[in-house]
Amino acid sequence: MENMYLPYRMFIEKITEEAPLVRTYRLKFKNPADEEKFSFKAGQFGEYSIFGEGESTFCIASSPTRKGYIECTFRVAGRVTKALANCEEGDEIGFRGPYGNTFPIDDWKGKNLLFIAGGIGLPPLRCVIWNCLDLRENYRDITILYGARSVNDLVYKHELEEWNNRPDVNLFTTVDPGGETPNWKGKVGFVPAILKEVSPSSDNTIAAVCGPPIMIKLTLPVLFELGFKEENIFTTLENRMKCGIGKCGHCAVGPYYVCKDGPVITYKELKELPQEY
Amino acid sequence: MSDLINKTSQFFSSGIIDLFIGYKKGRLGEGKPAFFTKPDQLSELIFDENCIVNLAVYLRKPELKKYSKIGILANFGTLRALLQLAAENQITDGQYLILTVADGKVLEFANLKAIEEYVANNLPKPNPERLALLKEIESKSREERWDFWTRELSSCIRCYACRAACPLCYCEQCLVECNQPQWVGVPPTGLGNLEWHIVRAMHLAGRCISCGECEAACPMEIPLGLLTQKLNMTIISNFGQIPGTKREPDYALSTFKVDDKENFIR
Amino acid sequence: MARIGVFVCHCGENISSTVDCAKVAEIASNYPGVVYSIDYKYMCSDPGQNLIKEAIQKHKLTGVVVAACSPRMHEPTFRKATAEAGLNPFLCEMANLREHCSWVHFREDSTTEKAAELVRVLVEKVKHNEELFPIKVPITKTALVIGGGIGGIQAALDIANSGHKVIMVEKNPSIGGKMAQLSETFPTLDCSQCILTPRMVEVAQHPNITLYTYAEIESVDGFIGNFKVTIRQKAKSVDHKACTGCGLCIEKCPIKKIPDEFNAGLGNRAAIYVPFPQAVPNKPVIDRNNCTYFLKGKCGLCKKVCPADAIHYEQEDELIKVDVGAIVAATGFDIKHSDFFPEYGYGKYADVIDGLQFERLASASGPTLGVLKRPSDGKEPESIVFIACAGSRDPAKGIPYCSKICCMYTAKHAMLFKHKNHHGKATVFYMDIRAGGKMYDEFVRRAIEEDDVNYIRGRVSRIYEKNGKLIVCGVDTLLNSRPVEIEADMVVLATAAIANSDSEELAQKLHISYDPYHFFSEAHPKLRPVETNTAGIMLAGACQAPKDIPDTVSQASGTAAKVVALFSQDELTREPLIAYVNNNTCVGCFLCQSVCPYLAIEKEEIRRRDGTLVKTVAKINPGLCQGCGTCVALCRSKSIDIHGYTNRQIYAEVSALFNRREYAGV
Amino acid sequence: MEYKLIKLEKIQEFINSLIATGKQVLAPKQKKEKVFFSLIHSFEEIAMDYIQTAFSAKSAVFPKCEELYTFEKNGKETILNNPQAPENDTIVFGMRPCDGAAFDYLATFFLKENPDYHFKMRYDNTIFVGLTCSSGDEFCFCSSVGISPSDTRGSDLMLTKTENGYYVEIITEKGKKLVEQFANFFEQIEQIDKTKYVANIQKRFDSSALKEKISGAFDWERWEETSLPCFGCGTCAFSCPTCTCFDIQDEANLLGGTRYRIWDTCALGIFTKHASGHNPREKQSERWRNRILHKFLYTDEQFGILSCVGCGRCIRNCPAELSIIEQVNAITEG
Repeated sequence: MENMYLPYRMFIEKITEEAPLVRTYRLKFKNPADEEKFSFKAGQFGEYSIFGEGESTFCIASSPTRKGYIECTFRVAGRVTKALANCEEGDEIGFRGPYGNTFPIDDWKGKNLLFIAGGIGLPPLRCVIWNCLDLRENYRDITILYGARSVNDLVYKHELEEWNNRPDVNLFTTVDPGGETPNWKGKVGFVPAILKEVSPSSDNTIAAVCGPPIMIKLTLPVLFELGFKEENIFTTLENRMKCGIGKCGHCAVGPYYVCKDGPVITYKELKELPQEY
Repeated sequence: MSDLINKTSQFFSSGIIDLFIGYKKGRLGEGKPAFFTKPDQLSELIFDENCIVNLAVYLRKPELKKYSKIGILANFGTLRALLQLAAENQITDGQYLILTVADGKVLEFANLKAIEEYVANNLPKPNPERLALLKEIESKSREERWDFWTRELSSCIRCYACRAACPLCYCEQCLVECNQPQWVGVPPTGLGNLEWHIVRAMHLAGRCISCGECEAACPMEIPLGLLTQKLNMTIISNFGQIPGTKREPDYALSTFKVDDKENFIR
Repeated sequence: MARIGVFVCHCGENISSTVDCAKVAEIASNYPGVVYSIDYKYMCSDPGQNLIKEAIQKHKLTGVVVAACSPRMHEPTFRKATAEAGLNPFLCEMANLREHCSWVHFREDSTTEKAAELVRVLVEKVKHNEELFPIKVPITKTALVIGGGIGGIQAALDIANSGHKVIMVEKNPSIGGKMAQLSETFPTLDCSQCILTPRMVEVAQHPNITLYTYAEIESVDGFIGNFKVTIRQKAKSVDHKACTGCGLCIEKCPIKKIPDEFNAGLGNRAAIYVPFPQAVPNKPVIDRNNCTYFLKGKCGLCKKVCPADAIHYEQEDELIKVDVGAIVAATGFDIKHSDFFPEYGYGKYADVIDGLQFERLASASGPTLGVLKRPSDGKEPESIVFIACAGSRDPAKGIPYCSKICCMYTAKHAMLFKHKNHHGKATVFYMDIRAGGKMYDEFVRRAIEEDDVNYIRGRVSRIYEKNGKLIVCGVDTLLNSRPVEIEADMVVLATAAIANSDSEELAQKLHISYDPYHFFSEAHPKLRPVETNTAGIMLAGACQAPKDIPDTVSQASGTAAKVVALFSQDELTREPLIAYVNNNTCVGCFLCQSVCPYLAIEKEEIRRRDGTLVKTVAKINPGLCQGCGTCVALCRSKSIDIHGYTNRQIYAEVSALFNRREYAGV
Repeated sequence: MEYKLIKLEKIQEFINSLIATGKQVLAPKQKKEKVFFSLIHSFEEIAMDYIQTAFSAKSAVFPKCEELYTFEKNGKETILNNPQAPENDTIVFGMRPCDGAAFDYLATFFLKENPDYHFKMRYDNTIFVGLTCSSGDEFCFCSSVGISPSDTRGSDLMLTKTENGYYVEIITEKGKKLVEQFANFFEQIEQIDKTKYVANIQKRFDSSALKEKISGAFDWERWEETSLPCFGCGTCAFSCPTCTCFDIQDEANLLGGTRYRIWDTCALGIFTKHASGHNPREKQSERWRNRILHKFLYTDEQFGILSCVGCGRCIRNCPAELSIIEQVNAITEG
């Protein structure tokens, strides 16, 4: 039997500065045997360790189709993320996972996909976006709507450009009023307003929404207006977590553990839960 | 008792208060905290020397914000806690309707100044049993004392019930929850437990109103009130400042007086 | 991502003679987070600084540790270099290898090891440093000068002449101070009042100076550039606007036997009085403690005779609030009086007087109009004994310091006596003659050689009276300690100069520090001699230490220059190393408020958008906070921290010290 | 099932032999006013007559502070080490049947899904010796949650005090092995009817009415009112035999350290507080509700078991004398 709290030892291969206090780390396994047995699916997350400081939970932001590494994107907030930000390329950190459920992308085959993200909510969707883009033939229209407070706060700037240049992706980027720069070519306005403006079809379409609570709260009515069904709207939950495997109790919402029954959840399921997330 | 119930129900009926925090009969006949929102519940209201829980601890509950005015039945410890809370800007004069019962009579305090006077006239002598216990510990050698406390504190489970029960532990972020840096180790092991209890006692030195709730709340039967009491007695004997007797700040550990002589600064 | 650069300075040989600097640099290169490490002979030199700048840019450093001398010496240098390379200057820290290591140890391996540890600690700290930006504070361009003696007058005039407003507060009814009481001044023997009074008049007439006499400082709040001062204008009982200064009231006042302060008690004055004929303002005040009207409720003669109806008994003390940007303390000094000396008769011999009394006897404006008459019987003395160091340099009397002016004024006094009475006998008992100063020693020599003053090196043990003469017993230490006894008609004690009796109280109001003798302390005895530790409060004259007129005037001008330099800017730039409050966790207990020695903690209300009050929290006034950290230590919820010395930084330093590891061989 | 008898005079020898063979014996021991499960060194320390211990013996398998692993830093490398397994068997002696049921729940919780290495390591090494309740008090309510005061659930051996000594039921293989190892203290005996030795624990609430009401109880409007006396000390959870929540914390210096899991409780405000400051359970009443629903609803939905075993500790220990019995009755009454 294994000690499931023991992390994999990983090293930071590459650091990308995404936005103020937001970084992406590309992590590789130190031990090839670990890499061998490791696999994950879109939507899952992990616990990242700085030994002596603690663990922090974030999603795996890279696609399972890209082998040999995982990526995580985090914003510096607490003790662990601060310590994480103090690492440099080549440094070792701990990683355990993957944990949680996944986006049912197999069920999405033959459907249109609409991804809506705000600010630091893009990383959890980036994983599934790349996963679907790498299996592009399985899906019909792919639309991405991404908004941030300002141009500087947009994450994955180079990838946004790449998506923008792809003929098989409809990308809409937007920044909050006042957050634009003189040469900003995207939209200006809050995500729900832009969604209304873009007005994608809900027909045979799955929507995945991730972002700050207030954005989600205001985006949902627009989606319903567009005709989206509750069971076709996916989001990921973020509760305080410690163990990641349904034991420590921190993330429990009623009988539901975000870490093992989530984090991916449809709006229909979300409505059934006690309002404690 | 009927006097108390009558008076309190008048406060309700005249709309002066919409919540009254008092006591009702507990399992062994002692008073347990009770919250009354309607006059007809007041038949259960009691007050006697066995009503020892310090009700001031409840005043920080966010659930109470919705009540427009709260009445509180204060035992002596609660009165002192209220004064100390006022001195530390946590409550204001007139914010609560404060009652106590003395010699069978219901006293309503017009303001904090009245409480100050009442407290000054009724300050009890320290409990001789406790003093004897303290003396016994003090008479031990350093090593024995160390052994005594490490043994006692090793059973601490860091539930922080002592903190939760203390009417003066109202910080939104307790030092133990401050993790940048992590001042006090969280795991309930030797050093961390020691650190926590020293910090707790230090933070109450010169502030502790000696209600004993911390020790009463400890599920592990640790005599942790002795630490607080000892430090507090040191403050009182050195600076003559008795916590919970003044409605203005009078805190030995922070006091800088203009007429302090500065001849120690070279 | 920590990318720290370590720069180890040899400081010539100051560090490298005991520390192996190259080795320290090598060890440091192995510390986690250090990406560049180098040693150099003079890091503060131009090429040294360039090393730092280039490394910052080339290695994209996020933090710099310069292991060199004291930060007091070169922190600004290296922070400037850091800033020039594009890195926030507060990401540069100094490890003080020179004072903390090389100067205090011998050359051994452990010395190098300690140096490496000092560097490691700073590396751990700098990992937690954050970018900081200087604080700007507006400046009120008005100066407050406390004290209207020559020091205050000089400072006020210099500041006022530079175009800035000055408020002068003098506690006596007239400005002029001690200098106005002097007869002649050393070493030129020119008339004190002749050179002083024009300046007093200039102060009174200067458009930029507002003068409050008979006034005291009630309270001082605020901080550099923004002080709020309350002045207590004591009731003069005379409306100075209406008063013409005719003097009729003084003439008619029935109470005339009040010992006159200006004449050091040797003359008398009335209860309504002008301290001296040249006083500024030259208008009377009523001394309520001695006035019959105020004591017994009747008399009122002055009011009856005043042609201008300027006497107002009902006048009350007035509190005047002023805003000032800088404060000059020029409150002067006092002297010990002869009753302090048991060996000299506790003041019971009328003819044993102090130096200031002698000045008044010798002064043309004094009670004897310049004729030296002894107080007891008015006889002109034939023999005077002067005793220097009366109290000064005498630890047994609690005054171990030298009063500085006595050697010179004693020589002057002896000389003045000899000039008035050529046949008189002048004897000076002295311990040492301290006549350092331009033309000072020449002056003393002149007293000895030309004016035949008898200087005896030795102390006077006792004075007693015999047949109307004072017998002065002492020893002459230059003649094998032979006892000497001298018959004198008068004895003048050069009593010690001491701080004013109310100087401690004033220092506390100003929040400035003072020495054990209650003289105000300067910020640094050599490098910041006119400033105090409280920014914006400066010193002039003998309130800092006993001083003569030239020193006082030069210090006053120096202080004025500091004030004017401060006023030359519209905003003040301060180092941001001050406390700050975390609003989220502060519970507003305000126990920090009582602990703050600089009164820098204020209340701030946190409100929701709809205006409802969430809570009241502590707020640090950035102008007042000096970054002392007392509040940080006191705050239970750790809601206060100090920029540049955060808990996290200090904790990192300390835990680095507790977790040593041999990096040498790594 | 096999049945044995251990004579009164033999029980002492039995316990002392357990200790002598190096087993860690956790048994009820008096400390001031209360009885705690403590590591004992001889039989005399055991308080055989007690109604309930202040804390359950769950720390035998789920300690208040437990090493998850240790780490050492060596330059840029980190070496991770599993914790040491306990060398000797632990015997939990004299626990009440409610606690036995609680261990049963704990085993389900920790081992059914994502089996917990650390729990298993201790659980496999622990032998549970239960003791039938011959008396109860007004806070005991095991019968209300479907547990009897002589329930053998979760025990390896079950003792019942009779006139002749302790009647021993051998429930599991583990129990059987222990008896075999110390066979000379035990006598063979036929099954007896325990009824007359078993306390009568009254029903304190109507469990079927509760089941009916509890699923919709989240929106019950009296949570706030009924929980007002709670000041959030968490003693109920810490002393609860089935509360399993924990926090993970490091204790380390620059050279290495330990990652611990330590007891935590949903009664504390910071339990659910996000780094952003958002707290899904901001008020004590919400935290109180979560605890009650967890005990009577959530684990039922999750595992089909109530996680309240009716031991009554939360009521006895509560400084404000809040009663889970009164709470449940309030819910069922509506």
